[in-house]
Amino acid sequence: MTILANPELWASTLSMAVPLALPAIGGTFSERTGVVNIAMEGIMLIGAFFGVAFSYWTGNAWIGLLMALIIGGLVSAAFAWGAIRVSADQVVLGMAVNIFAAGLTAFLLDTVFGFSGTPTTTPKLPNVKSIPGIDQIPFVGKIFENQSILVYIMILLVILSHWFLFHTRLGLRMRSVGEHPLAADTVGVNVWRLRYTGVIIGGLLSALGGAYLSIGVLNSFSVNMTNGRGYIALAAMIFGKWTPFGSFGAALLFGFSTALGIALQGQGISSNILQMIPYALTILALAGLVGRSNPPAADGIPYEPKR
Amino acid sequence: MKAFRIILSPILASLLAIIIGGILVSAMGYNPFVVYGSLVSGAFGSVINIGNTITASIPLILCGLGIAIAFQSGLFNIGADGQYWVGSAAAVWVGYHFTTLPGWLHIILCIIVGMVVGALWGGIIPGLTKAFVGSHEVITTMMMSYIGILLARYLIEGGPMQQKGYNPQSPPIAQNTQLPYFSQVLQQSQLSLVAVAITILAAVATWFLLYKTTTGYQLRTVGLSHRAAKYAGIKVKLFIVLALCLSGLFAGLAGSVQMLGVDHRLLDGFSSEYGYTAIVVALLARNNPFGVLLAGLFFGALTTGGQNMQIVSQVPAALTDVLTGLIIFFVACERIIPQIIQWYRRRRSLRSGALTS
Amino acid sequence: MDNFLEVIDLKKWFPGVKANDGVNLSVKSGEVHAILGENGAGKSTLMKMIYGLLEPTSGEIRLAGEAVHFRSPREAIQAGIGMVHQHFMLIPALTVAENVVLGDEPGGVNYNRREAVRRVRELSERYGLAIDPTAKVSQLSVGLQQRVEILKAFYRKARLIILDEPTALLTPQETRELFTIVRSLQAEGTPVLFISHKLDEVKEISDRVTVMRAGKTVDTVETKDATPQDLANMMVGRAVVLRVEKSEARPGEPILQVKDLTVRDSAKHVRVKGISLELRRGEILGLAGIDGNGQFEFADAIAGLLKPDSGEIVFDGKNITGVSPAARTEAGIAYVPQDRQADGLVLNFDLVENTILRDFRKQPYSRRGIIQHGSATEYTKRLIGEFDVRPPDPARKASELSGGNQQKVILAREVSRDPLMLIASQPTRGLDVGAIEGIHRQLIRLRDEGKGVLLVSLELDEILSLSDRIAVIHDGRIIDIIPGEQATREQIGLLMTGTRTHAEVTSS
Amino acid sequence: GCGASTSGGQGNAASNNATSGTTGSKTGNTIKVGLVTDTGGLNDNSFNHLADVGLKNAQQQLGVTAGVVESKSESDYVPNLSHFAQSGYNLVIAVGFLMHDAVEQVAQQYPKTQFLIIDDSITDRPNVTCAIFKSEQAGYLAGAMAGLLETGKALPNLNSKNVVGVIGGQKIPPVDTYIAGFQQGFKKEDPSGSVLLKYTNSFTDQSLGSQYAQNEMSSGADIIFPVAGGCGIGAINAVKTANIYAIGVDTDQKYLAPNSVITSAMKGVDTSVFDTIKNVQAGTFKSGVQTFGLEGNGVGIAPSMSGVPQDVVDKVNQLKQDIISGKIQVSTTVQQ
Ligand SMILES: Nc1ncnc2c1ncn2[C@@H]1O[C@H](COP(=O)(O)OP(=O)(O)OP(=O)(O)O)[C@@H](O)[C@H]1O
Ligand SMILES: Nc1ncnc2c1ncn2[C@@H]1O[C@H](COP(=O)(O)OP(=O)(O)OP(=O)(O)O)[C@@H](O)[C@H]1O
Ligand SMILES: [Mg+2]
Ligand SMILES: [Mg+2]
Repeated sequence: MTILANPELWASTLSMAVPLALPAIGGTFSERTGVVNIAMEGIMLIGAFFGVAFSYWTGNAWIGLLMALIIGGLVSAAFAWGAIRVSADQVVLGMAVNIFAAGLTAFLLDTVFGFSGTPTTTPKLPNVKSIPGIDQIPFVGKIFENQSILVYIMILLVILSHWFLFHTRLGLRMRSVGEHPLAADTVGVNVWRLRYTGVIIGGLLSALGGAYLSIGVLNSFSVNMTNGRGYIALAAMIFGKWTPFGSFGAALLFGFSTALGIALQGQGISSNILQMIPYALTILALAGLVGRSNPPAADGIPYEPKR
Repeated sequence: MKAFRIILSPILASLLAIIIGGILVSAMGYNPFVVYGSLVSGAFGSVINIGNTITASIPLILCGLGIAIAFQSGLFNIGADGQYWVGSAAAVWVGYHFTTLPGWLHIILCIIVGMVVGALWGGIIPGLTKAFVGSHEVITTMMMSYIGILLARYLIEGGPMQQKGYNPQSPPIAQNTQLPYFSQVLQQSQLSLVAVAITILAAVATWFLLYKTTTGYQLRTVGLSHRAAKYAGIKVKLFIVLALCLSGLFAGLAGSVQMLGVDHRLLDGFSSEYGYTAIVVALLARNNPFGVLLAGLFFGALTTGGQNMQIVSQVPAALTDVLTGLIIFFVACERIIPQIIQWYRRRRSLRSGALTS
Repeated sequence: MDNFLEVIDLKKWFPGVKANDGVNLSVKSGEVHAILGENGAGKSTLMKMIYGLLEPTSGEIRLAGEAVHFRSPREAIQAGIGMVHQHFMLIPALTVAENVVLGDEPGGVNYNRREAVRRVRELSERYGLAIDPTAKVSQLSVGLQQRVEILKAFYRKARLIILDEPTALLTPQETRELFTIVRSLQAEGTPVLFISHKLDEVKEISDRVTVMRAGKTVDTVETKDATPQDLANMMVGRAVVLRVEKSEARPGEPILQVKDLTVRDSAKHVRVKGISLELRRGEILGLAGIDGNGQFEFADAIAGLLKPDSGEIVFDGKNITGVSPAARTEAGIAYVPQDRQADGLVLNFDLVENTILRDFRKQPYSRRGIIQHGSATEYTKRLIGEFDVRPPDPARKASELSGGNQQKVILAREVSRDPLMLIASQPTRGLDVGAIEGIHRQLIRLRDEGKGVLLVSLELDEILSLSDRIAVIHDGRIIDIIPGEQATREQIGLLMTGTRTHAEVTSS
Repeated sequence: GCGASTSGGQGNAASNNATSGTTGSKTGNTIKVGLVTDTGGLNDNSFNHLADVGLKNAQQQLGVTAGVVESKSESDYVPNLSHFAQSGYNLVIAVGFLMHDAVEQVAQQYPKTQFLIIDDSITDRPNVTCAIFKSEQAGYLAGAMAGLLETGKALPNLNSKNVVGVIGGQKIPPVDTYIAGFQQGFKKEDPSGSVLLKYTNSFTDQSLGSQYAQNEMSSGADIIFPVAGGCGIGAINAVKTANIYAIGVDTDQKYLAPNSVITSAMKGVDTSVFDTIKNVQAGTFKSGVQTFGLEGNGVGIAPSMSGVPQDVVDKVNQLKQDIISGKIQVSTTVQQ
């Protein structure tokens, strides 16, 4: 109970949810248009690396962030080309991107910056010390104290993504393309263009999630620093039933249970056992509360009408 | 055209990847011929290297077969890693107990226990929750995989399987449960013909199961349409559980064979990522069991060749990943080759058409 | 500029199939032009080329005198073409309104949901196709889905409307409404291409008819100059029997007894509300009703695909209420499900695998758990021959067959299983007259062999011409059961709306 | 850092522990040395990296030919070791105890090749030498310094809770020896203080390391000792942001946060590699276990941050002498 009363636990929950929620929502965009996206892990790494690299080179973390988005977007465009234009197997392509990105970022880190990585003087994105109003609320104020600005951007993006997918014309068309591309095509919707859009938005959000790790929380990169978050994000996306709010909720659950696992350590129980908590809790929540989650009907199926 | 698609275009696609990779590698200041030469010679350059390639491909093939069965049944088993490791742990545990058993019986027992534990790990929770609650198997198999790896790690980091002493590792399995190598050369590449036989047998068995038995027919029907399966009188839930069990069974088999044939004990490391690579193996093979053999060998060759590439041409390990990623990307995109050819033909015929008219 | 649409020597070749092989067609402004042809004759293929969904192999399409080369439906839509697709192009996860307005939604960046609903409601009222714009399409019966598909085509003002079998799932009343719309379009000068297998509909609505056979246009005639028999003969290329000949029924012992059956559908709505019914050996019992009144759930429950809430099903003297679908199949129940693509076939399986779908456990298709591919292929070839499945290739995937031929495969499988009873839901939906003739003959043959046949159909004519007795279902209840030969169209039609006639009609 | 002072004097440690004679190796400048990392890879910010540093130094200063391969999985160890042996490398270096079995096997197959294994002991092969580090001694000094600073409140921003935090990468000997020593040293100087101990089970996840640090800080820890490779870098980053203190590991990590890293517990993997290469080159390769401790600077702590009071430094130096002289024995067992 004292553990739960510690605001640090909740601050940690929020902070750890960011690099899961962003790629999970990114994946939601991609899969809502019908492209299975397992490349989140790789694109996060790309975002993380180029974010911090450009932050160092330009001395401005915001430019770093921008470059992370641009390069992450380019890589996801390549993925999209393979998945949409060539109708290649989307899972294989995604794994290819992951392997490629892991190699590329490690290679560049070692050759450009050396094994000790980017210098410690590299700028990071600012933290928001406190939000007037919120900082007055006793417990909650502590949670939001000194979080990265990307935490707030994420919250904004969750809402924006929901609005975009479910309340705009483009969102409606994107969803239709992921459900039944032929039907969408027969009413004049440009299936390929929307799929490109979905995948690239997905790439941007994944890259943003990666950049959060390297220039949001820290100001450095280490090889494989995403540590499987892209895959967890995939799970969070499914857990959240392919919706932004759902993905965010699942990311919070993961963040919370990871934080709980950390907090419970040091009392004689093996860390290996305690680190099972997030995974076990997810299965329990999935089986007990969430139940069936059905993907968009055309998810993963290339659209190639024989004309 | 069909034969062309199946054989030639992946080769051409790999070539394309190799050319692009070569340009990249030269841009980084390495000699692409040396780099690729070392990749190929590392994978196939000597009997030992070929042995290494096969050794590296065996766990990928076995996991890949399991994943292919799941895919054919309409399920995505993303957690073969965990199934592999719990299967490994179980096989090793049996391997250093029951030492009074005759060697061959002990080996069979290890393998069976490894398979059963893998099957239960992959099948019970993911299978039952999928069948009865509809929980998505990508999440449950992934979560169970993480739990399985943590469990295996716990077992040797202070848990009941840790060998007395300094290092976190299990005791070695009994001498006579180690799969025999038969020859010096094979030993150097840690390649047991028994493991090879098991792998080939597993591929044949998978093919037979999927395409020749009513069980396989039912699995595939469930994979293509739950409604039609129900109409056909197939117990859909049962076959969902069965498919995930079978999938885990093969991952457990992979772990057992690896432990008995190569590792001989549970070591701290757990970094193999067989699960993810095997997904690519299964999909590149279009979930065809014999295709899985080939794709597995392809990845085995990339692994051993990649290691050799580092040694011979001094390319950093990370660059081998870059090349591997490129090659997989283009092999996946092999369909672009006939498209390019077609486009070229059409352009040419258009041009000649324009000339004649 | 008399001909609004002209098709000149159009060809479309698929690998191994010449779906269109020299099609010529001209459609005048303001005319309703019907296309007739057997299943697989190439009608839909032709329409898809006009709509930009398929690109012709060769030949020309002219619209208002100008040659057009549509590379996508988007371009066809821009050129003013609207189409009702034979296989619905609906998105089940979206609402009716979303489906209708998709591609031309009201609103700016925002999707204006309220306006969309308003427009669709107005449209459905104007055309007399009542529908709830806020309902999810996945929850609609196929009949209602057909209305949505039609509304979609009329949502955008089109210069040419293509209707590919729009009436296959409509009630007679709805067909009336549709024809009213078609006439008003005609009055505005909009040409309509109309495809149907129902000759009386073609007679009623069209000005001219073009008949297709095996990918070629055979002839174009003025509708008023041709009798239905003429048209049928033209399309099949031989004389067709339009009326079903059948002998006197000799009903025997009951084969199926249903008592107080209550069934919910998969969305948990109660659809069957306490039905009791008896089917005898050697009779065809027709179950007539408007779509959505529980007839298909009733059939599913007998076949074991839906678990009844309460009630009892006795088959061949044994209580099978709790028995698995497999055991029911084993006991001799054959079933032609309503949704052939979702239930009846595995589209990605070849014809051999589809033929053994229900009997793969049995010899000679399998032995001790091993599939006997040889004898299965043998058997499939035989059925393909007997039921005239085209193309006659057992290795072809079911998805590559035309809808009519898919249906033939299912019927062939179910009828040839030598069942004690056949439940046939919509067995001739979308079939051409020749094929219908064949299937009706099979149903009568089964009956004459002493089997029980439960015919569930939305086609009143089919029910009337085949049934020995007719049960009318309304709102999950049997309103009445009347002998087949005494029944009239009007009487059944009235009963179907839930209006019980007076005591003069005695239930048997 | 430690890597710079490559000419460490382990001479006596090495000769003390030599159990068998030299095997016939070519002397001269032309020797070839192969390095096989464990699955952590060269950028583990820990011993793989340090071994590589030692090899690079030898390459420059001794002119040896060097080859490096990073192992992708456990199954790569044997092929990689064999590959160097087979291609006529004179010395093959295996980094990490995980390669124990692999070295045993390959060393037997290639008796003419010499092997060095880091962090493990293999005593029954005439062509294998092992480098074992008494990291617990370095950990002890670091812990003692932390304890002294806590009791004396000798640095700004130290709170009154007397809590320090340790973050382990994984429960394995190379990590736990540091931690065991740290706990003993801290308890010696601050018996009433407490040491938090958590494991991240990752050596790469910087952001996770940062979260662990946050968590320990929220429990009052104001000196954090991460023993977690790259993951620990994240912890130091968090410590820096919070304006409190950290102790580096393996190498002098002061460069990460000059105002926060009090000192670093170091391990001379680079030195041991360099010296072994030198021995092989000189034809004086010794098989058996070589132990590297405080004596001879096989392990040690880095010069402390400015601001640490001289008396603390002196006290720590005294403890160092006590350990070298055997007055203090440091255990390798972690207290949970
Ligand atoms: N077979 C294909 N697979 C994937 N992408 C395609 C394919 N064909 C075209 N595209 C891409 O899709 C996008 C749109 O193509 P298309 O030509 O259908 O639209 P368009 O001409 O831009 O029409 P409009 O402007 O009306 O939307 C282009 O970027 C094109 O490169
Ligand atoms: N995409 C396709 N690939 C291969 N063959 C096809 C394809 N589409 C249609 N066909 C074949 O072309 C022929 C014509 O099919 P089409 O759907 O045009 O027939 P139809 O006249 O509309 O029949 P129905 O009355 O059953 O709807 C059939 O033999 C069909 O199997
Ligand atoms: Mg048609
Ligand atoms: Mg058709």
